[in-house]
Amino acid sequence: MRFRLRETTLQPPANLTPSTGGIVVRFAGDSGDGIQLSGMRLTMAAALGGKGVSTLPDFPAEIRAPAGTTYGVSAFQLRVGEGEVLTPGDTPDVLVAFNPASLKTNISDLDRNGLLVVDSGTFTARSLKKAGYDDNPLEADSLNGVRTLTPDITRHTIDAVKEFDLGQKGSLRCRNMWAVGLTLWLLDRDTSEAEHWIRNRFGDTPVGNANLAALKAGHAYGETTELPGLDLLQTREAPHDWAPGEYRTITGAEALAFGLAAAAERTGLDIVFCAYPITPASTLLHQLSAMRRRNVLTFQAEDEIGAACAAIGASYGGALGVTSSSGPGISLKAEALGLAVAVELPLVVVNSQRAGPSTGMPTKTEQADLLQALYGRHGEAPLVVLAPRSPSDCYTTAIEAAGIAIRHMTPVMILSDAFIASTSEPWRLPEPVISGSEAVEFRTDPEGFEPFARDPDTLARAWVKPGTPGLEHRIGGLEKSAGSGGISYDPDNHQIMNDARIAKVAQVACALPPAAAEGPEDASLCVVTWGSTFGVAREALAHCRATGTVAAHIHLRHLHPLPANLGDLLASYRRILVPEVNSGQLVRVLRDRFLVDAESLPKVTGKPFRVDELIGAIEARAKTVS
Amino acid sequence: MRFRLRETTLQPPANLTPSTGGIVVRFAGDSGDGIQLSGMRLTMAAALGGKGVSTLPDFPAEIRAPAGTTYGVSAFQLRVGEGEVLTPGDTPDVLVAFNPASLKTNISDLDRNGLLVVDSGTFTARSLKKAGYDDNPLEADSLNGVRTLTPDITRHTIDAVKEFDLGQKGSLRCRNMWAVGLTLWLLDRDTSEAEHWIRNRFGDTPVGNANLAALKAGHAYGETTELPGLDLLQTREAPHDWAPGEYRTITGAEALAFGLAAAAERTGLDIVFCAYPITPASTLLHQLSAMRRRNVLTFQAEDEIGAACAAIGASYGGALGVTSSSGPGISLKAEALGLAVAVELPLVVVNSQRAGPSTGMPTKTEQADLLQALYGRHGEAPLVVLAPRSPSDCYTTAIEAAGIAIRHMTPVMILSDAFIASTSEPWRLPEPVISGSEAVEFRTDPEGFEPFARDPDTLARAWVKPGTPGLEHRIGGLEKSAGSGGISYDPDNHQIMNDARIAKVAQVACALPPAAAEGPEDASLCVVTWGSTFGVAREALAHCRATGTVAAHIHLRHLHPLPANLGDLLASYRRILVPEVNSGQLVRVLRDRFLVDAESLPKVTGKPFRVDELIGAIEARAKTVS
Amino acid sequence: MNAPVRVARDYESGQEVRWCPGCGDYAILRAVQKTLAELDADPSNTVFVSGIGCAARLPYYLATYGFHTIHGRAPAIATGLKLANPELDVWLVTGDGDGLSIGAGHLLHLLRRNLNCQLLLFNNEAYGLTKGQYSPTSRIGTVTPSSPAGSVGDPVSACRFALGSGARFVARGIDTRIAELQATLSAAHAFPGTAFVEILQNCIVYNDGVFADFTERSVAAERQIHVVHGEPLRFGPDLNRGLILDRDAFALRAVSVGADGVPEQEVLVHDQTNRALATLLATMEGPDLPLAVGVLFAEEGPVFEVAVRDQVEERGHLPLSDLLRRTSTWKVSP
Amino acid sequence: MNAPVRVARDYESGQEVRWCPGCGDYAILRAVQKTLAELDADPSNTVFVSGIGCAARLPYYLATYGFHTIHGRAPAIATGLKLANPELDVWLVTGDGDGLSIGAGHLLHLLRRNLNCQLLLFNNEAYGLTKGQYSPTSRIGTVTPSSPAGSVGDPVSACRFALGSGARFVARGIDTRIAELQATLSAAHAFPGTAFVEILQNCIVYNDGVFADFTERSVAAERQIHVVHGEPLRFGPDLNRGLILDRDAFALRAVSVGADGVPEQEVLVHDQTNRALATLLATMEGPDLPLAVGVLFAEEGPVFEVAVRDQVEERGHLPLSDLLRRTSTWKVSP
Ligand SMILES: Cc1ncc(C[n+]2csc(CCOP(=O)(O)OP(=O)(O)O)c2C)c(N)n1
Ligand SMILES: Cc1ncc(C[n+]2csc(CCOP(=O)(O)OP(=O)(O)O)c2C)c(N)n1
Ligand code: SF4
Ligand code: SF4
Ligand SMILES: [Mg+2]
Ligand SMILES: [Mg+2]
Repeated sequence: MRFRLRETTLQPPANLTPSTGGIVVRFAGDSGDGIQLSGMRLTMAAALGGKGVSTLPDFPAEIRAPAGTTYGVSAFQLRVGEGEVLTPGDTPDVLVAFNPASLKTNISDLDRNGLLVVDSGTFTARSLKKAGYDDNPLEADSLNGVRTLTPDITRHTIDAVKEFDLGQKGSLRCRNMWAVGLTLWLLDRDTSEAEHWIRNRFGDTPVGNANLAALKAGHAYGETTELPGLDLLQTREAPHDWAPGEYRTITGAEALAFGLAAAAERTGLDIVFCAYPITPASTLLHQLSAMRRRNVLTFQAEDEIGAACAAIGASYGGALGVTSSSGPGISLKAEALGLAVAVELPLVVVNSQRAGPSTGMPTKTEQADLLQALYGRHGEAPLVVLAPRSPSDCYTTAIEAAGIAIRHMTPVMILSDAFIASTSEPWRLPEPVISGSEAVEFRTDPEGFEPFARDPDTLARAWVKPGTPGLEHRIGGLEKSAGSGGISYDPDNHQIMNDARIAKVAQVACALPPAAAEGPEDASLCVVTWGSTFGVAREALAHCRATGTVAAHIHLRHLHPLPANLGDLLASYRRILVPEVNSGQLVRVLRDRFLVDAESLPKVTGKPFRVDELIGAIEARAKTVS
Repeated sequence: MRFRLRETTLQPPANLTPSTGGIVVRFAGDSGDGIQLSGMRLTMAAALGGKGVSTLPDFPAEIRAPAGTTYGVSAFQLRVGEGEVLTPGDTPDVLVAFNPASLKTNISDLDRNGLLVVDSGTFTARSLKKAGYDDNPLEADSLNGVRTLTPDITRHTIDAVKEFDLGQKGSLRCRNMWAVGLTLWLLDRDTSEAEHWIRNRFGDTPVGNANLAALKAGHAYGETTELPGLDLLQTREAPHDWAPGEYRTITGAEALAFGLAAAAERTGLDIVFCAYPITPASTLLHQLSAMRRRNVLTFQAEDEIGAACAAIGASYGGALGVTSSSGPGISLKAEALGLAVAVELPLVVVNSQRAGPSTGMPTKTEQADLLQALYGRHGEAPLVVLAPRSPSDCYTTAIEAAGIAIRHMTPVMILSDAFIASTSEPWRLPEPVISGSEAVEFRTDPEGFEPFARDPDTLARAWVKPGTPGLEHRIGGLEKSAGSGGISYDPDNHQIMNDARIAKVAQVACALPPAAAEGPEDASLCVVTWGSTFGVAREALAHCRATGTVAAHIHLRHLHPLPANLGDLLASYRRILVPEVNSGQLVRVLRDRFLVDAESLPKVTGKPFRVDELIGAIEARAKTVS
Repeated sequence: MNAPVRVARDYESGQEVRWCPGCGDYAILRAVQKTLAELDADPSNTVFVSGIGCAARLPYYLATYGFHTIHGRAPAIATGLKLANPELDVWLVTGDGDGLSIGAGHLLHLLRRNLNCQLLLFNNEAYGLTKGQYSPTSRIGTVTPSSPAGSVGDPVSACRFALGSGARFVARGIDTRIAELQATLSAAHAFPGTAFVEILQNCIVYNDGVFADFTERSVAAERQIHVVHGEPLRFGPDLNRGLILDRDAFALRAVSVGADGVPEQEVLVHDQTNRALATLLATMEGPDLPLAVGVLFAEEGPVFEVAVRDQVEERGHLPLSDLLRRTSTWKVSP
Repeated sequence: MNAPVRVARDYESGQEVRWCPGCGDYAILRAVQKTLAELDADPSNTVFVSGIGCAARLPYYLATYGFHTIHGRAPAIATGLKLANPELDVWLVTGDGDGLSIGAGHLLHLLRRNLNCQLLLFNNEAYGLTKGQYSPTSRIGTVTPSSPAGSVGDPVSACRFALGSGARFVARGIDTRIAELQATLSAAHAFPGTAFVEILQNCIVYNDGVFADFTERSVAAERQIHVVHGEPLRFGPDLNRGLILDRDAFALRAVSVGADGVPEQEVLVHDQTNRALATLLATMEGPDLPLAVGVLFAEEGPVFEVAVRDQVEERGHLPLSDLLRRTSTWKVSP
């Protein structure tokens, strides 16, 4: 009679072929230089060519900093490789710097054997000063012998687009396409995707034609100056066999939006998405607002408390309420989430974690809200906590969260983060969603109705839409009598209801797939991760295995409740390492629940782990174990 | 140069002589019957007579329920014994029921060998019906042979006060004093304290004289009807030698108020106490408001967020900001507490825990906010958490919390609860507070000033009052550069500041007394408690020892950071039992930190543990250990 | 119109009413039940949403759907509810603490958005449920457990706040004037948008008689003016007094009308569409001016949930599979 | 009076200003610095408290004490600060999102309490810092990333809200009229109580030109009226227009004055102590009526922190040891 979700279709693929090689390119320049756009063109060109790719956009904290300042530098990094590219790469192999400020802020990241491309045309005295350079680094010997190309991109671009009469400013806007052209040459890719995109975006206009001209000129520059292709730099990897299907690239925020839309479609419910703007969560609000779907309403509330409450009101009304925020906004929702727990209504809470505490570093990433998700409400107020592992996994996670919320009449928190929300990867389009395939049945039968009677399987109470004749009843945040739901101060009843709320959430574990370890059977070291640390761990482990270091990997998607077999699984390892972008949170949970001496590998810099950091940590421990 | 607190003077006494016997009396009647007042008279009479005493008031949830209804019943329980009476008792030995409704709601609690006293004059058909009785329980055989006295208190009182012409209503108001008189007889106490109090309160007025007359008549009733004194019921206990000094009775809320006032006096700081009314925390607001002290301002804010923020503003201004709430109000403060952590200002947060989740049962007790106190903020936002163990201990806890907050420039949360706030016990008045004895020195020297430079001992930054010339600076919730405090998005700096915030709070442990176990050296079972569960555990263990069960007791006052030696101490026990009025929270922390297989004994009924529940649990485990 | 098929009793939930004996809330509950009967409201389509406080217990006593939420947040919850189902007939119940202290921000936004609902704010100038502390509407100097030396700070005028917040329907009622209150509640119900109704309510335990100055039967006629759109603003036992505009002081003045006073036609006529007049009426205070009761302001405007739904309906609704393809895709063949 | 010893530069913190080039915030910062210089404000006794938003970055750029707090809560933090130290000269900086969305509840209570401080609300009708979503002051139909089909719901009128909340000083300034803004800020500073100043501020990135209708140089004279207490409400290039009271409609009307219009003496004279007039002025909107700028309302009243401190000083201050003995005590002798 109640909604059933076919879990199995929703798990992310178990097997991956992580790329451990590939090439990392970073574009960096002023916010106005079209850096993000250029990055996307390179990404698409790579993806269309059958490569794996992972991206990392990096916006300045300021909205629009004055041109040429170091704090106004915008960057976009991508890694292209064979197979599943799980991380955007530790250090760029190629850095394309559009001006002195971007050189200054990015040069230290460049791989020692990397290639630096700078637009020498921008290295004027004035812009050098703005960037804080005393001497021109291209002249001074300050680049430490890094391989450097210094085309005057400014000049070349102006020449290339002269005929389209765009004026100085308009011409300079095409610089990024010149650089894209050159980079495509370096990457041994052709310009067809970029051409296609320019045509689509600008049509046959002077701006469009100028961009095309710049693109081709950049590519031609590589060809005519006989620059060597960068495949020389790549570790040789076998070409990857992609599963057949149709692909696109996707960010975490996009995938969450699609997942919520898919949940609406499948369940036949309207989604009422309630949020208050905040970085980095706002992107999801924007994505859903832009979708213009009849069954996904977005509501910008007056604050995060209002947003959480409106979502609860929507769920009470028979829609699926979803609320989304980051950092301070999530803290503000604590009281409202307690109400959702107490009245047992479905609710999805998306937390796009950012670096804290307090306002912290709004544009930077962190995984430091896990313990808050588990324990951050007064009283015993359990809820379900899930975390997606990659941008594309956000799609399935959103659908799964909606399903659990509805099936168990409980709030479900999704722990995404700033990194996963903005990084992108290729995504095989999912099977078409069948409208109403998981349609929810509301209770309508007055016979024997009790608002807090429980379904024996799910321990959930029935969902009743106000408007249903004969089922009029009252609910609230005061303790309720088991069954009837009337206000009760009875001591035994409080124990019963408290236990029931805990059991109901624990019950979710029954339908979960068992936790599984990836890696050699005989490993005595196991790396346990959650959320966005998945990719970097999987890639690091692939490296380790290639070099003979034995270690297994357990990645947890379900953080509360945990998979039922997890304790047994962990018990089979001598040493457990838990890398987290926080000061050690999951590790506390594992130690508490399973009394295993799991070790924390914390990192709190506002950045994801680097692959080499993890490799180092794993190798050090693998040695001592074996 | 900085504020130092002599910790050692602030610890509660290590040695106790828990009374395991004594007699438990409960008065129960309508809210208008003067039940709480009567209870206090009995308490004072016992205390003045050198007895130990512990009380438990129990108000109805409704403000003023219609007379005679079961949900309008008010009760007051006290236990009188020799030595330190740590709990108000599991079951009343004497129940004084003022009307049918109070009989109905309380009779099941009465000890099988107990004595029931009812005012038979109130057992009219109408009031029986209101209470939901079909038959008169005094006539029907429904009291199961409980020893019962049925004086017509109504009639006796009216007779006794006739001469004062108070009218029917006024005369009936003296019923409680008649009952007090009778009970004093039963307890073998004289009426002098009560007489004194009546004189003080009403002077030589008709009302005063009538109350005196009723009191004496009740006492005389016992004497003339030759009722046996109840010392017969008592377990014989040796009379207790109280430490010399002056004593009074005190509730937890009162003691917190005095402790905060004492902290203001000692430090020379103004306290700005900011709260929004909520049950049961409001009592503290009322106490402090009523004190009318020049250095303790109270501010009723527009909500709990406003209260927390005003307290932060006050601390920023150079006063000590204190904020206080319960349940939903504490959840609302999460974001503001994160700001206090980030800007590193002193702050005291008093959480008078109540039964949750959500609105829950506002008048009932619970210890279920511990994990929230530890982890309930986004990002890594550590703060100090203390819990008082008894009403009188609230005094020292408040002083200690203020000291730590100031010394380490950190928020400190005090976890009190509904039980501790309202129960009372005798209290030896503390040594007089010496004004300014722990005076705080603010930074005034501009030389080398950096807002986020740290004291090497405490790791605290300097406290600067706005208004100080030459120290103008800006602070905020964004991440700050170590030292200078300027906004910083630098990854390494974030790690440094994050680690520093964690280390600063951890550093508090250095000044803490080591955790100590009470009880036999050879015990292999250890009971670990925190907060208000102290008394019941200590008493249960005294019982156990008396009957040959061996177990030790560790009580934790410092919940974050934990005492440095706790891990070693715990390691010396084979079995650890952690009774908590929640579903298991401290137990999670112990398991996580020390990897000990501590077992939870949870209770979530809105009531404290009973001594017999703990005895049973301890005995069961002691058997299996040894 | 047919005679109503339901009577007030049909709206009783049967749950025992647990306010203090003599509390003004009883009368208001009765007025609500009678109004529902008069409207023949369908209980299954009616939802009462409340915050926390004595007032906020009201939903438990009504045989409709009810949601007793958290302190101050009923407006936000009701907004989500109406977005999910605009067809529901939603009433909000709040108090002076719930609505004007912790919940004032949400109230502002409810009012400016103009969600279609009725909001009843029980104003007893006290926090009843938490035992009598002063509230944002308490007058300066109110002595309570949290203000033993008297409260400090100007009180909020509920109706002025609502008007300043852009409310499109603002009315006032009194717990002792049930017939008028019912009429006001009916008008509120008929209004398409947020109908804000302040109800002066006596808290017999903590603030008894705080409104006695103008609710006592002996003075009621002189000290209250019941305003009606299009009617002259007259009051007094024989309607012998009226309000005029003091043009120089830009303020209202109470005068005697007729023989020994100003001529009848000088008395202002109530225009409920004039926010400026409504603001002057809302802020009249004794002893010289009567308390204004009834519908002070009503001006229709776009209704929030209708506007939101209209936007959504206008949207194209691409199949999800098309939506996924609004960016470049590529194919890998088997 | 001596000539000021400090100049605007002395109030620059030296921290690099990080607003977008061309943002209206720069002009306001300049006006604040100049005002401080004019007042010869002691930097060490001056505190700027702000919430979160582009506007709220202002304290970083001033060489005074500064506290950049959390979103919407600056009023509450400032209240605690003034209770701790009433001598400080406290300025609050907020935005239309910070002050009127998440922080509206605190703002209401700050205003009604009348804490002695100046509150500057930078109104750019947008959430700047979070990349341009509509705010509570955005006009209906504003297209932003969160309202691609246009925003829904009446905007809040900042000054009307303040007046409805009981503010005792309400003024308006514009980022393009720095001289007038400085005068307004000085008046705000002189006012004992909460001085609320709305400043219309152009967000060049997300809402460029939203105020152009009345700030563009070509129309400014016709479309703005700068009100001065006791002066006739006249405006226009040659002050050839004025405001009169339309007594029947109970509303303000803009008319031509002099030869071809109404006689001079019919023009209303600004009375900043009249809340009703201030409310009408605050809500004037184009095209028929000019935008009112300057001090719309100012009426002194009890100051919160002073009243609180007075109560405390009046109190007896028992030695703590006596306080502990205000109940029965007993002695145990050795
Ligand atoms: C978040 C939160 N803060 C505080 C409370 C405690 N509380 C309950 S009701 C109330 C005030 C009620 O006042 P009002 O709204 O005027 O209602 P009344 O009881 O007077 O009808 C308060 C402060 C709460 N339940 N939740
Ligand atoms: C609790 C919380 N919610 C949301 C945010 C994100 N946020 C930062 S500034 C802002 C709005 C700013 O708008 P406004 O106050 O108008 O300032 P402006 O940037 O336009 O000057 C928001 C929503 C936050 N920092 N904290
Ligand atoms: S406390 Fe006051 S408002 Fe609450 S029920 Fe009692 S009389 Fe009514
Ligand atoms: S986003 Fe707008 S308000 Fe913010 S700094 Fe830029 S122009 Fe100014
Ligand atoms: Mg009230
Ligand atoms: Mg803004």
